[in-house]
Amino acid sequence: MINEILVYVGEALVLIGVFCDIAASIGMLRFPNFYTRMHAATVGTIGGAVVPLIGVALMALGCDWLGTYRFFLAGASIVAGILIMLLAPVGTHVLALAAHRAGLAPKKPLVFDHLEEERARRND
Amino acid sequence: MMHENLIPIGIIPLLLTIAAFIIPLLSIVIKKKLFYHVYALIFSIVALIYTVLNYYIVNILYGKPIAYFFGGWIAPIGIAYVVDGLGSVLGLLIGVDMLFIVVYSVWYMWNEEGVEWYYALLLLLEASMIGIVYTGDMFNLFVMIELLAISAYGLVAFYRNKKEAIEATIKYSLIGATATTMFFLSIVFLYGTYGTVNMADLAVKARLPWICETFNEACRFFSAYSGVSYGNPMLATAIAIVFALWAFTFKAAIFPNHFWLPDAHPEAPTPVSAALSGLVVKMGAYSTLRVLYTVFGLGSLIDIPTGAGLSLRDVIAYIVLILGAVSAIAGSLVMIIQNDIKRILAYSTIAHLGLIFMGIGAVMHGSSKAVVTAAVTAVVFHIINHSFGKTLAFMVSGVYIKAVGTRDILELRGVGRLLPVTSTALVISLLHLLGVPPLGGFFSKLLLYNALMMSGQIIFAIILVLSAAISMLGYMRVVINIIVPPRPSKYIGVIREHIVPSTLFAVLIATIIGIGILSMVGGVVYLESIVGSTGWIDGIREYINSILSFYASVK
Amino acid sequence: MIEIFTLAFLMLISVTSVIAAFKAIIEKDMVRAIVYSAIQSAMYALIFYVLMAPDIVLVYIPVSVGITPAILLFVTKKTERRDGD
Amino acid sequence: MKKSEICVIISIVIFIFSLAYITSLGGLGYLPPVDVRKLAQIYLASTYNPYQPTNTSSGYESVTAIIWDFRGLDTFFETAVFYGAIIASVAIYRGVEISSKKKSIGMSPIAKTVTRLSLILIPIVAASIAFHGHLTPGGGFQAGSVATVVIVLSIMVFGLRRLVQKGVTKPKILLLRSLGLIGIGLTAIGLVLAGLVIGVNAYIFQNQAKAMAEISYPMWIDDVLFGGSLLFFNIFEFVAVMAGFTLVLMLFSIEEEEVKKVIK
Amino acid sequence: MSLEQQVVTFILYVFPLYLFAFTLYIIRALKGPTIPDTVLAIDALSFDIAAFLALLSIIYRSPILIACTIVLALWVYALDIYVSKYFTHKELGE
Amino acid sequence: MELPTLVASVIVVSLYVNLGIALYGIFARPSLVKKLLAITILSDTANAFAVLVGYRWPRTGTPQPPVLMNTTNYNESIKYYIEHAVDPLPQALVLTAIVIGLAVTLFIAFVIIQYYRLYGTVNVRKTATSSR
Amino acid sequence: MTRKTLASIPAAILSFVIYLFYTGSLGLFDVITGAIVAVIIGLLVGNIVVENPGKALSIRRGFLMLIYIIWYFLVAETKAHIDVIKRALHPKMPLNPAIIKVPYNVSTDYAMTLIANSITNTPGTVVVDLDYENKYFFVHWLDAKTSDPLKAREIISSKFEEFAKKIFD
Repeated sequence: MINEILVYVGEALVLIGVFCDIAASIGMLRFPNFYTRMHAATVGTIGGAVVPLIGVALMALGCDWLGTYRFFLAGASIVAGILIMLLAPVGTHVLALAAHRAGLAPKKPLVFDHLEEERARRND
Repeated sequence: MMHENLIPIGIIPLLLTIAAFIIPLLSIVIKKKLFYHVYALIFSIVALIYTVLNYYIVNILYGKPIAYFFGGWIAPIGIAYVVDGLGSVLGLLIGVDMLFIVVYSVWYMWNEEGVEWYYALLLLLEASMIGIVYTGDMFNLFVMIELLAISAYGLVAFYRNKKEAIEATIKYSLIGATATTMFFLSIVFLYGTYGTVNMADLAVKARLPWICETFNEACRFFSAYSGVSYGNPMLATAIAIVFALWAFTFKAAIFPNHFWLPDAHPEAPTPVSAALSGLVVKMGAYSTLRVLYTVFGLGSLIDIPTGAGLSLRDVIAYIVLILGAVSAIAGSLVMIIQNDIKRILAYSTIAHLGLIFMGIGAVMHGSSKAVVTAAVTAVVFHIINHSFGKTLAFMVSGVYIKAVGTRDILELRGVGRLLPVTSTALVISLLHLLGVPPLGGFFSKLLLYNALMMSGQIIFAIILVLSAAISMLGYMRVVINIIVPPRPSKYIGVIREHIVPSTLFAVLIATIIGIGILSMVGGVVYLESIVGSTGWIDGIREYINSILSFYASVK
Repeated sequence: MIEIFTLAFLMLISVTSVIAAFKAIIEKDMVRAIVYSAIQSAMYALIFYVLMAPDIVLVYIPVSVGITPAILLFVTKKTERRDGD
Repeated sequence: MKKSEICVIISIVIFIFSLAYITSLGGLGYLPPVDVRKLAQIYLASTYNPYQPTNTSSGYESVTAIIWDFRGLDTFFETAVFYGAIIASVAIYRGVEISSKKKSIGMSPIAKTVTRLSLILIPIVAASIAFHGHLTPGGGFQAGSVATVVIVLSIMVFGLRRLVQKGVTKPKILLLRSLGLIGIGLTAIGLVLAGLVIGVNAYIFQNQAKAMAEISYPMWIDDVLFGGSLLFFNIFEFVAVMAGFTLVLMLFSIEEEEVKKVIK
Repeated sequence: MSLEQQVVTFILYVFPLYLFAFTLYIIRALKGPTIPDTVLAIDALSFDIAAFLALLSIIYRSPILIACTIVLALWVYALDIYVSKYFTHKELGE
Repeated sequence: MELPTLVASVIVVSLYVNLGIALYGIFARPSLVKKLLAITILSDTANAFAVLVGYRWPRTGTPQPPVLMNTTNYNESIKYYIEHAVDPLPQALVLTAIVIGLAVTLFIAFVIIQYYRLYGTVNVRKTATSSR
Repeated sequence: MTRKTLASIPAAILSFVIYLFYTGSLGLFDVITGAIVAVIIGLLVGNIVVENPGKALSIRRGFLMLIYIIWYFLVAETKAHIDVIKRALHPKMPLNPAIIKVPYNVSTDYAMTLIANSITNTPGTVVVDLDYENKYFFVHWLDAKTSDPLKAREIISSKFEEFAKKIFD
């Protein structure tokens, strides 16, 4: 019984993940510039990777035909999820920082930009 | 068979590598340069002792090829070092020559910065070369070739502030990496079809089903471990040999892949030039010999003649012959117009490697035992002769360079008169390389000529003579420029002979003359008795048997 | 069923690896080329995964996705960015 | 497009097509086969075989077993190749010192904090891969290269000089590297040395007892699969690889000004 | 239907959806147009592939394959760091 | 064509194309860094080839990685293992080859930096024309 | 010395737990190797990672962290995800992006990082840059409802800040 519950919860999480994934990939394609695409990528990493990894961990705990190594599967997935949750935002942040500082990506459309103003003020 | 006897065979490349591993540890503790000179000297002497011991074990104690199994695993499962006459002779050559080179380095690199790294790389170089000639495993050969390559690159780039040295390293390493990758692909093809990477096993598999009739034991033994062939072995062998030859000809600087050598050899520190020209390029020749004679030699499936009368191996042999001939002619022609003394010697190396490859290509389908024996003996003998001769020549050039500070022979005019011992060594080494009768070089060229004539390649035999004749002009120019003119006044009293290189030259001259004398009194016959059977069926049989006998002793 | 999907996955990643390798070689901007080669390496890692070689994936991803681009970026930073004619 | 370039392209196309033709004719056999090659079957069967103690390598992992037991020599010299590359690079950079006087710039504080946290997480993953090299995929080299992430991140995020101030200096790394390599070497000839002492025959790179050499590294320690020499090899290789990568990356990230004081 | 079959069927239904998402990511990664775009797409792609590989290891019944995912996630993060450091600093080792 | 063969041929074709691309990069591109990148692609391709050679498709079920996972009933599990695991030897060879390739790449990278310090460019065409 | 040893304790415990978790087994081998690894890592990086050993060992803070994670996943993330997905799939794609200055008021690095990562991890807001001295985040906001930093702080990060203060300060 406990196996079934674990598997069903896991599957639900994986389903959420797939949905987020597809939405994120569509967003990646449709959004107009790098800065807006970052938000889509966040959907892809948190909703599309961390949530299904936890789901997989739960599923694996329920799949007793996988043998004792299923605990390894579960543990490693959760550690991977934690790592992604820790590292992915930093990756996005440093990329955005680099793109903004070096002017790598077009900023339009952008309503206002406090960072640019701040930088201009500091250079004066 | 007592197995503890065999540890010397397996341990020597390992020992040298571990010796190189320890150097960084020592470099933190000990800053004195003297220590590293002594350290390298000790380990090259140890290596020499072990190579002599191995020569003794293989040729005198047992008189047949000896296999050492790492980890105690039987050959196709584990890696085996199979040392036959050829391997032991070349191993001995490496041991002796590297000792000379290390002694010379002690003098030449006495005050150089970073000498500990230099010796670490030199020890790795020696380990890799001994590993190449001893190994009985295709993939291990690849690893050792890579080790050889990386230490050679590092040594060529040792003078990091010289533009030419870095450019030479770039040329050498970029294409070298491509070539060795191709060799790896060739091993993949071999494994894909034969299901093994062991040389003896490949040799058996390549001779199926013919070998099962004559040597059923080996056939059964190896098919128990690695099955029979998968797929189409003929095509796979062809493509694998093409790839492998690309790598080997690159290492040996044969014609289409020769471009790196005239840059790399002169730009390295002189002892390294001696090692590169004397030994490293020979590893390409040795590997070609091993692959084309022992593994895919006569009687193998690529030796079966097709409709046109030529077998696939004949085509490859012809290609090797032609490439060798082109290298021999081109190397000696370009040598004439050079002014840089080390460049002249480098081009001479290309020419000599061409000769060696012509000897390798002399054996065709249907060659008799006499031809095979003559060819192999000639090739090995020429490798030995050229190795000593070129080592001596480079060492001599190093003395000139250190004395005057230039490599241009026009600026070295007359310097030779100030250094009598060195100049004697130069003349003798050049005569040896040229092949003047009482010296060893003559006999090996004669043997090569003989082998080519015996196998019916008259044109190539003529090319051999032609190449020697052309290269005479180049050697003459060196002698005329350095020794004949009057002594330059500004150097009188400034440059003097140094005791270390002079002694070394005396020893090397003695070696060269000794080889000449020995070959007159039966040395050639002795060499033939040791290496001659490589490539002929009894030699291959003994090579394979070395693995089987272990099996029998375990049972 | 699983075989067909595996095949589709493989096709996707091999085509991507080819395109990425092509772009990495053609591209004149070295930084871009390095990023494309990282894509190509990641795709190879997935091929290794599907070919059931976890050991190789474990060593290949660090080496080819991690260290090689790092080294190439170091080299590019210290030399020049454009691969011009 | 230059003429030479077109020549190159044409020759490459011909080369590739001939290669593909040969493969399609069965140059590699039928791909993929139903059964693995005979040799592979032997490897698979003797990786873990408690019933034949003289014919087994002591681990569940066939690849690690091949790397460090069946074909240990290859891996040893592969380590030597890596060592050679590092030594050659150190030889090019001989005399270059990293000054720790100036302050390093580093990246954004967020990245710094998270990297500090990952200093705990990543070494654990690496250590787990190394210690379980004979049980699960992975081994010394894999673990070492995973641990290199920490080094790369630290160099990039904190700056090289910060690392040097914290005590990660070139001599220390060389020492670590050397110790790892010597460990590998000693493990390789360990049984030979032990055999010399006891008076028993042993092979280089021997792991478990063989027919003529009844001496072996421990396979089991009280019901736990210990892995014999595989475990030692993995740990030493882990240390050696990590130190090697650290050294190389440190050399790479020395600033040009510092280098140009010595070189050229 | 046993639990095992049910899990396998579920993963098989999810599989094409993942492939679809990957295709879109890959298009973005190869199209660019700027370098951060490509890197960001690789980022998202790799993290998603990490989750996907975890699923694959269930369906291939080899739980040990999971070790790969963590490594993938780690190194792709390192790639971000390199690229951004390349663009924001004068030297990579500062 | 059977499905497993199709899988193999898809990979083989892409690998061959990549091999050609890498060779083109090595021989035709002027920048040394680009050549180095092409070499890494080349060696990666060769490695992928080796792994493909070791792949197999068992009669039943899916192939397994060469790691013994189940030892409860030794005879049965080892039989299953031999029947399903892929070939470990090419993987071991590839592992060695990857490390070797990386070592060579590292060294060449150092030499390229040194080349730039001495020549001021990494474009071989430029240095070739300037020296003549 | 004592501070360093103290700092290594929480690091070692954390390492040990994660090691066992990652290995997924409680065998003797894993426990022994885990202990060795934990001690080594704790001694090596303990004083770098842990700023204040007392705080790191506090159970109350750990409990708060757990609550925060649950709340964050169930409420903040879900809302943000739905919002961004809606925008991505909407045919007209309504976007109103801006980079806005958001002040924060916590003292430790860990708290700051927690806020920044929380902001970035919720789709719709990404921290582009930060002013470390004056304590400002510059946040790229997909749907800029206001241009006033204080109001933006109210909408974006005030809740995260509360928790961050409790957990790390």
